[in-house]
Amino acid sequence: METYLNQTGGVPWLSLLIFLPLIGAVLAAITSEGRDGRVQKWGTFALSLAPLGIAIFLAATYTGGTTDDGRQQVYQFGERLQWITVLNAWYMLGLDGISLPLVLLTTLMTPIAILASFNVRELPRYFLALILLMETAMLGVFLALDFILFFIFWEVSLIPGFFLISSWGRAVERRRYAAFKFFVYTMAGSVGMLLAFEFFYLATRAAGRGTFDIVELTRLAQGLPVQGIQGDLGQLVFAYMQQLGVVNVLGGSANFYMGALFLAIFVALAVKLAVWPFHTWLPDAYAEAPTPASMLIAGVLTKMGAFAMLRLMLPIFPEQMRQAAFVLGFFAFMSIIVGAWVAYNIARVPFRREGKLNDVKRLISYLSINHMGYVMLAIAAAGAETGDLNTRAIAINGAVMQMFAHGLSTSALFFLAGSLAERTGSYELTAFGGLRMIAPIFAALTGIAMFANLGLPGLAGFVGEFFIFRGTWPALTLWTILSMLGLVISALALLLMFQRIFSGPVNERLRGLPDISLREWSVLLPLLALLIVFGVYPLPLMQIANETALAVVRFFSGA
Amino acid sequence: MNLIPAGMLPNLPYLTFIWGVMLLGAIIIAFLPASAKNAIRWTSTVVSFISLVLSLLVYLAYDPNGPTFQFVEQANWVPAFGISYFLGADGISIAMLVLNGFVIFTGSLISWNIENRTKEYFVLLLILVVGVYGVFVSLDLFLFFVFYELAVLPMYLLIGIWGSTRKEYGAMKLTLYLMVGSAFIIVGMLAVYFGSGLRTFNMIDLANFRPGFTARFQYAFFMPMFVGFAILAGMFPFHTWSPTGHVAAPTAVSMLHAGVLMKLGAFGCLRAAIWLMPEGAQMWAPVIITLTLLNVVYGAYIAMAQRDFKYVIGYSSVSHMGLVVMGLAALNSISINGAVLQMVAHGVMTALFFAVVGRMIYDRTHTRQLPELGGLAQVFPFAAFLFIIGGLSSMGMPGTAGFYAEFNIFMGVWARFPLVAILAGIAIPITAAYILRVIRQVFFGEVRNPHFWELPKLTWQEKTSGVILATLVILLGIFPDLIHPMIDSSVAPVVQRLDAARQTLATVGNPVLGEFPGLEVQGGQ
Amino acid sequence: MQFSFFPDVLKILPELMLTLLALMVVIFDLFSGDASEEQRFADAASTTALGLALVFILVVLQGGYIVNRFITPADLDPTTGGIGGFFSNIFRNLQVVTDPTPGPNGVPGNVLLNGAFVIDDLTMLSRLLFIVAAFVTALLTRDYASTANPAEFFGLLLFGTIGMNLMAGAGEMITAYLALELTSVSLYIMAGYFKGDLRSSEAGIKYYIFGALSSGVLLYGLSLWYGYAAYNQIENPTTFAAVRNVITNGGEASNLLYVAVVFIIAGMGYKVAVVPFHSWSPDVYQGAPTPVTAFLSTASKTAGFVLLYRVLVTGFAPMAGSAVLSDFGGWTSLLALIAFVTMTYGNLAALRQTNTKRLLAYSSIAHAGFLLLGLIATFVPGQTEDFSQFGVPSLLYYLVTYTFTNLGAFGVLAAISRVVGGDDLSDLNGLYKRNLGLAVLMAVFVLSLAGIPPLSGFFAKFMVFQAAWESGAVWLVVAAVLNTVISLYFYLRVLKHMFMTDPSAEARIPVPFGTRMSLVVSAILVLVLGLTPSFFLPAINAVTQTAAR
Amino acid sequence: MRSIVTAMPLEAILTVAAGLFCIGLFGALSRRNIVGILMGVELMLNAVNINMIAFWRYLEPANTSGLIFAIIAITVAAAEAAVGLAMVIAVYRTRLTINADEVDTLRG
Repeated sequence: METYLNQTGGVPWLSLLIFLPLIGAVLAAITSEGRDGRVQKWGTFALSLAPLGIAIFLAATYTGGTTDDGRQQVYQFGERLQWITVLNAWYMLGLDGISLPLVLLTTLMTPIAILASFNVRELPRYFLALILLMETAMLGVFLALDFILFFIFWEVSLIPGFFLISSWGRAVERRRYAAFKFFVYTMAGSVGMLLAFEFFYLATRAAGRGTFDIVELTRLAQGLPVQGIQGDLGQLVFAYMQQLGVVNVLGGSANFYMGALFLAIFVALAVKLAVWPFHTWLPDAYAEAPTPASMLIAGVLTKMGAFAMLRLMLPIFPEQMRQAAFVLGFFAFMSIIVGAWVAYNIARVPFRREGKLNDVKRLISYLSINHMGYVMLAIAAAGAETGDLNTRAIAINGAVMQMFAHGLSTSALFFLAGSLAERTGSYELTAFGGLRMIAPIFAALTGIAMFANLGLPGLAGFVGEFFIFRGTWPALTLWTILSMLGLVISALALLLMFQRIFSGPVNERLRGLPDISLREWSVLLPLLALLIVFGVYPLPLMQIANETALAVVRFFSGA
Repeated sequence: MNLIPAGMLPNLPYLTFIWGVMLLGAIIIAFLPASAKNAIRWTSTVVSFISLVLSLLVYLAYDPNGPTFQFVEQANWVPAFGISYFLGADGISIAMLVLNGFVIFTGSLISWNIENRTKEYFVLLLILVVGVYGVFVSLDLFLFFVFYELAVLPMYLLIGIWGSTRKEYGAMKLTLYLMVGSAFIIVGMLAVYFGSGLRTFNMIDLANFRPGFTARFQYAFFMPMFVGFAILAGMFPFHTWSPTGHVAAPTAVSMLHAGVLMKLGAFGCLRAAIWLMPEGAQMWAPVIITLTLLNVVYGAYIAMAQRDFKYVIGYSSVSHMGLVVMGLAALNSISINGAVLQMVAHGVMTALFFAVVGRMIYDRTHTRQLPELGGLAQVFPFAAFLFIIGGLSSMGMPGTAGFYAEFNIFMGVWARFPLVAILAGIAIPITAAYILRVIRQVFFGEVRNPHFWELPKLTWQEKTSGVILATLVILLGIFPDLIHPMIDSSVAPVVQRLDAARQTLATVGNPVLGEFPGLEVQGGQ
Repeated sequence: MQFSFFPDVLKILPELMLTLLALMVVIFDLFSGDASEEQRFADAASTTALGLALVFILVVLQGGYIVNRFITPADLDPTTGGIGGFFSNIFRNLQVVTDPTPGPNGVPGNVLLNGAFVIDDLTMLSRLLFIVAAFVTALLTRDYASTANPAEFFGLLLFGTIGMNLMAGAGEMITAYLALELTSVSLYIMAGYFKGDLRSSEAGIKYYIFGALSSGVLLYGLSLWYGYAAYNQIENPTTFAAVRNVITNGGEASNLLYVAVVFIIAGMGYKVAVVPFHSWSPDVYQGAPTPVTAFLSTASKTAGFVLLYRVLVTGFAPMAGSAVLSDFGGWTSLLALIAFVTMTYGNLAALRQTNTKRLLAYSSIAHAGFLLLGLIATFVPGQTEDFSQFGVPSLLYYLVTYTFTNLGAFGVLAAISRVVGGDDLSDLNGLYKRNLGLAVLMAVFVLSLAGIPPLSGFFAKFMVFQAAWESGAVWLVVAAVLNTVISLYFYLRVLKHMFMTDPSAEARIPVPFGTRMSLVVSAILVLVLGLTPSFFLPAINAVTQTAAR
Repeated sequence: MRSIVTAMPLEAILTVAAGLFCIGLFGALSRRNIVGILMGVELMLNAVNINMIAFWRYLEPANTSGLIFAIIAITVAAAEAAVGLAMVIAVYRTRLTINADEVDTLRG
C-alpha cells in the first residue's frame, strides 16, 4: 500500500540530514568556548557542510516518480518507524520535489549564515548552536510526513528564532518586543492548525483508524484508497460532525466544515508566510534580528509557510482552495502592494520620524512581504478552478523557484545591510551617501543582489516571477495585472535605497571605510553565484519541482 | 512496558516496599543525631533512589495486556467495617509512581541546602512521600483516604517552618482548603459505603457491584467526591490556596506539591469519583468543564499579571492543572489519557520550575520580584537552560512532554465540548506570553544587580536533579510511547464504564442541566 | 430479693479494692511522721498509682480480655493440671463471664441488687478507662506540684474513680444519682484543691455551683421519671430497664416522660459539657490544676456519656425517635440539635482562644458534640430494638481514643506549665527547641484530636460519622465533617506555636520520668488504636452484643 | 379518716413542687451572692424531694423506693452543701468576697 513512500533499506539519509545539525548544536553548546569561540565557529561550519553534501547527494540521486496514475507523487528516501502507538503516529520522513529545493536551500544557507556569524562576539557558541537547531527544525518541517512530527519541527523552529532575536538582536528594548511578537504571534496562529488536525484524527478514528499521516490524509481528500479508512475526507468530517450532533445545531454541509478547518489551517500558514494582514510580526522580527538570523529567517523560515500550503492545504482542501482562490489572490495582492508601498515609503521619505521607519532592514523586510505575496499568489492560482493543468503546475514551479531565489537574494541583501551597519554603526538610510566612491565592490555586489531580488532577467529572481505570472495569469488575471504594479513599486523602492546609500554626495563621516572583506566575499560569493547560475540555467531545479507540481495539480483536476 | 517478563521478578509486595522504604528512611533519620546533616541527606537521597528504582522496576514489569491491576496485595485491616489493606497498580498508578519517584529523588537532592532543622525537614518530607506513594496504589477507599491525609498534613509544617513569604498564612490556608476537600471526600466515602449496601471500601467491589449506584445517588454524591479531590487539584474556584501555598513553600516542597501532590487530587477525581460513579460524572461533566475552562484561561491570565516569580509559576500550575481536570471531565478515552499524561508532564516540568526558581534563583538572590532580577542567564546559564526547557514544555512546545499531553487533552475535549476546546485554546498563547516574559525579565538583558556575580555557583546536586528532570521533559515529549500505551490500557476500562453510563443516562435524562446543546455534543467517545 | 453474697462481691471487687486503696492512702499518710510535704506527696502518689495498676490488672482479668482472647479453653482445663490448671482456676473464679441471658428485668449482663448495678462489657471497659485515667492523673500530679494534705487529694481521686465506675454500671436512678454525686463532689474539691492558687479555688467554686445546679435539674427529671414508674405500679420502679419495659410492653408514653427526658438530658448535659450547659467548662478547665483538668475532661466526661447512654438507651429506648431531618422527634433529634450546636459553638469559640487549656476546653466541648453523634446513632431509625452496627462501638471507640488523647494533651501541658509557669499558647512558643520530644508528643495528641490519620482520632471520628450516617442523620454528618475542618484551624495554631515560633527562653524543659512514661504510653496507644483498630474492636463490639439484647 | 390522698389531688402537690423548683432555679441563676445561689439550689432539691414523696405516697405507698430516694437526696444535698460552703470560705479567704461577679479571673 505504501508504494508512495520509497523506503531506504540502508542509510537513513533524511534522519542523518535532520539530526546532524542537532548533534552539532549540542556539541557547540556544551564545549567550552576558547578564544572568541573560534573552535565552535569553524567546527559548526565544517559540520554544516555535511548536510549540504548529503542534500546535494540526495538531489543528484533523486528520481521522483508517481503512483496511482500519476496522481500521487512518490516520496523518496522514506523512513517509517512506529512512534506513538496509541495515537497511531509514525516517525515518517520522505523527500519529494517540493521539499528537495527547500532542503537544498536550507542546507546551503546554514553554512553561509554560520560564516556570516563569525563576527558574533557575545557567546558565539550558543548563537551557533541556535543556528544549527534552526536548521534541524526547518529540515524537519520539510521532510516530515506525519503531522505530529511535522508540528514538532514547525514549532521548534520558533525557539532558536526567538532567542536569536531577543538575545543577539539590535536595540535591547525593541528586539525583545520583536522576539516576543514573533513567537506569540506565530504560536497563536498554529493553534488553529493543531485543532484542525486533531479533528481530522478524530474523524478518521470514528471511521475506523485515526491517522496523523499527512500522505494518508491527502489521499483521503483526493479519494485515493487508504487502508483501513473508507470514504472521502470531507465526508468523514461531515459524518463525524453528524455523530457529534454538531450538524443538528449548526447545520451546514461537508463543505462548510471543511471550510472551517481550511480557515484554521490557512491562518496558521498565512501567519508564518506573513501574508497581509497577518504580516505585522515580520518587519519587527527581521529588522531586529542579528544578520545571520535575518538571513535564515527571511531566507528559509518564512518559506515554511508556503511549503506547508503546498504540502497540506492544496492537497487536503482542493475544493476549498478552488472556492477561496479569488480571496486568497486578494490577500496575495495586498501583501504585494502593501509590502512594496511601505518599502517604497521607507526609501522615499527621509527623516520622516525618528526611529524605525527609514531603516534599511525594515525596507528589505517589507520587500520580503512583497515577494512572499507572489508566492501566495501562485499558490492561490494553483488552487483556482480555471486554467489547465500545466498552467497551474507552472505556477507552483514558479512559487518553488521564487522561494529558492528569494531565499538567496534576500539573505544576500540582509547580509550586506548588516555589513554596512557593522562598518557605520547605523541602519539609517539617511546616514549614508556616496558609498559607491568609497567601497565600489561593495556597491556592485549590492547591486547584483538587489537586481536579483527585484527580478531582473538573467538572475534567478526573474525566473520565479516569470513563471508565477505566467501561471497565475489565466486563473487570477485581475490580481495578476494589479500585482504587476507591485513589481514597479518594489523596483522603485530598491533603486531609491541603492541611490540613498551609494550615490549622491559622499558622506564625510564614512570616508575611509574598508571595502568588502574576505569573509564577506566568502558569504556573498556562493549566494550571488547561485543567483546567476539559476537565473541563466534554472532547469535542474525546475525539473525536480515540476514533476511534483504536476502530481499536486493532478489532484485538483482529478485526472 | 513489560520489558521484564512475568515470572522474572520474584513475587514480592513491591508496592508496600515502595512506600515502606520511605517510611523506613523517615524512621532511620528520626534516630540519627540532628548534627549528622550529611548522613541525613544521604539517607533521604538513598531511600528516595531505592523507591525510584522499585517503581521503575514495577514500571518495567507491568504488562499492559494483562489484568488492569497488577502487583495486588490484599490483607484484612478492619474487617468489621469492610476496610482492607488493598494495594494494586494499573498503568495510571505506575505512571504516577514513577513520576513521584523522580520528583522525590530530585527533591531530596534539591533539599541538600536545608541547614535549619535538617532532620525534622527530611522526616516530614519522607512522611509526605509515604502518603503520596500510598494514594497512588491504594485500592481501598479508606486506605486511599488515610494515605491522602498523610500526604496533606506534613505540608503544613514543611511550609510553616521552612517556607518564606507569609509562610504561616500560606500554610494555614493550604491546609484548611485541603481539609475542606477532605470533608467532602469523607461525605462521599460514607455515601458510597452505605449507598452500595456492600459495607465495604474495596473500590473494585464498589465499582463492579450490580446493579450499581442509582442515577439519583450518583447525581447527589458524585460532586462531593469529585470536588473534594478537585480542590487539591486546584479547581476553580477553590484554587486560591495553591499560589499562596507554592509561594510560601520551601523549594523541594513546592516541587513535590505542584509536582505530585496536586496530582493526588486529579488522581482521586479519576479513581474515586469518576470510576465509581460514572453516571454522576456524565451528569456533571458540563458544569465541571465550565469551571475548568475558567481555571485554564483565568489562571493563565492571572499568571500574566504577576510580578513575583513564584506566583507566576503558581498560577501557571493552576492553569495547567485546570487542563488536567478538563481532560478528566471530558470523559473520553483521549481526554483522560491526556489528563494522565498532563499529570506526568506537569509534574516533571513544574518540579523543574520550582527547582530553578526556588533553589537556584531565590535561595541565592533572595528576591523573586521580576523587576529586581535580570540577566541571570549570564550568571547561571545552566539554570536558564533548564528553565527554558521547562518553560517550553509549559507553553506546550511540540517535542516536550507538555505538548503531547495538551495535544491529547485538547483533542479529547474537542471531541465532546468543541466550544470549550476552542475557548481554552486562548490560554495557549497567553501561556507562551507569560513564560516568555518571565524568561526575558529574569534571564536576559543586563545583569540587574552586580552582586549577582558573586553568588555561589550551582552545586552538583542541583545540576543533577535539573538534568534528570529536563531529560524527562524532553524524553516524554519525544517518546510518549514510554508511558502512553500503559496508561491507555488502564484508561480503557474506565471509559467503557463511562460510555455505558452515557447510554443509561440517555434513557434516564440528565437532571443537572438537561441537554446543553451549545456546550456539549452528543457523540464523541 | 435474691442476694448471693460471694459472687456479687466478686463482681464489684474492683470498686471494693479501690475503696480499700483510698483508705490505705489516707491512713498511710497519717503515719508518715515528720516526712516533708514533698515526700508525703510522692508517697501518696506512688501508692495510688501502684494500687491502680493492680486494680487495672484485676479488671483486665475479670473482663475476660486476656482469658477469652489469648488463652484457649484447653489451656484452662483444670484436669490437665500443672501451672495452667492452677491459674485457670484463679482466672475462672475471678472472671465475670458476661451472662448472655437477660437478667430479671430484661437487663443484659450480670445484674446485681435488683438491677441497681449492671456488670456487662460496657462497665468493664469503662472501668478500665477510668482506672487508666486515674493512674495517669496520679502520675502527672506527682510531678506537678505538691500541696498540703497530699493524701486526701489522692483519696479524692480514688473516690472519684469509684464514683465513675458506679456511674458506668448504674442500672437504676438512685445508684446513678449517688454515683454522680460521689464523682462530682470529689472533683469539686480536686478542682479547688490548690487553695493558695486563686484560679484553682475559683475553678472549684464555679464547678461546684454549676454542678449543684445541674444535679438539681437532673434530680427533678429523675423524680418525674420515678413518678411515671410509680404510676404504672411496677416492681423496682427506679430501675431503668423496668421503666423502659412499661412502654415496650404497650404502656403509654406520657408527656411526663418527655419532660423528664428533657430534664435528664439537661442535667447530664452539664456533666458532659454540651452547649448550652457548657459555660462552666472553660473556666474550670483553665483554673483547675492541669492534671485535674486532664482527669475532668476525660474520665468525668466519659462517665457522663456512659451514664447518659445507660439512661437514654436502656430507659428511654422507645422514645428514641430519629435524627433524620424529615422525621424529627424523640430524644435523638433533641440530642442531634444539641450535638450540632455544641460542636459548632465549641469549635468557633476555640478559634480565638489564647490560652491552651481554654482552647482545649472548647475543643472538649466540640468533642462532646461529636460523641453525641455516636449516641444518636445507637438505633437504626424506626426500629428501637434494632441496634445499629456502628452506634455504640463508635461511641466507645471515640471515648477510648478521646480519653487517651486528651490525657496526653493535658499531660504535656502539665509538664510545660510546671516549668514555664503558664499555659498560654505563647508559652508553647518554640517548644521544639526546648524539648523536641514533648513537642512531637503534643503534635501527636493535637492531630489526633483534629482527626488526622493514621492517629486514632481520625478513626474515631470516622466511625462516629459512619454511625450517624447509617442512622440517617446525613445533615449532621456533613455539619460534623465541616466542623472538623474548622477545628483544624486552632489545632494547627498549637502546632504553629510549638514549631514555627521562636522560644522566649532557651532553657530545656525537663520532663520527669512518670510524666514521660504516661505521655509516651498515651501517644503509642493513640497511634496503635488508629493503626490497628481491629485489635480493640472485638472488646468494643462485645458491648453492642450485650446491649443489643 | 380523710386521708391526704383524697383531700388534695396529686397535681396540686406537683404544681407546688414545680413552682418551688422554678423559684429555686431562678434564684440560683439570678443571685450574685454565692451563698444565695446555694440556697436556690437547695430549694430546687427540696422541690425534688416533694415530688418524690408525693409520688410515693399517692401512687405506690406500699413500696419504699420514693422514700429512700428522697432520704438519699437529702443526705447527699447536705454533704454537697457542706463542701460548697467550705469552698466558699476558701474563696472568701483569698479574695474577701463571695460575690460571683467578682470571682472572675478566668475569662477568655
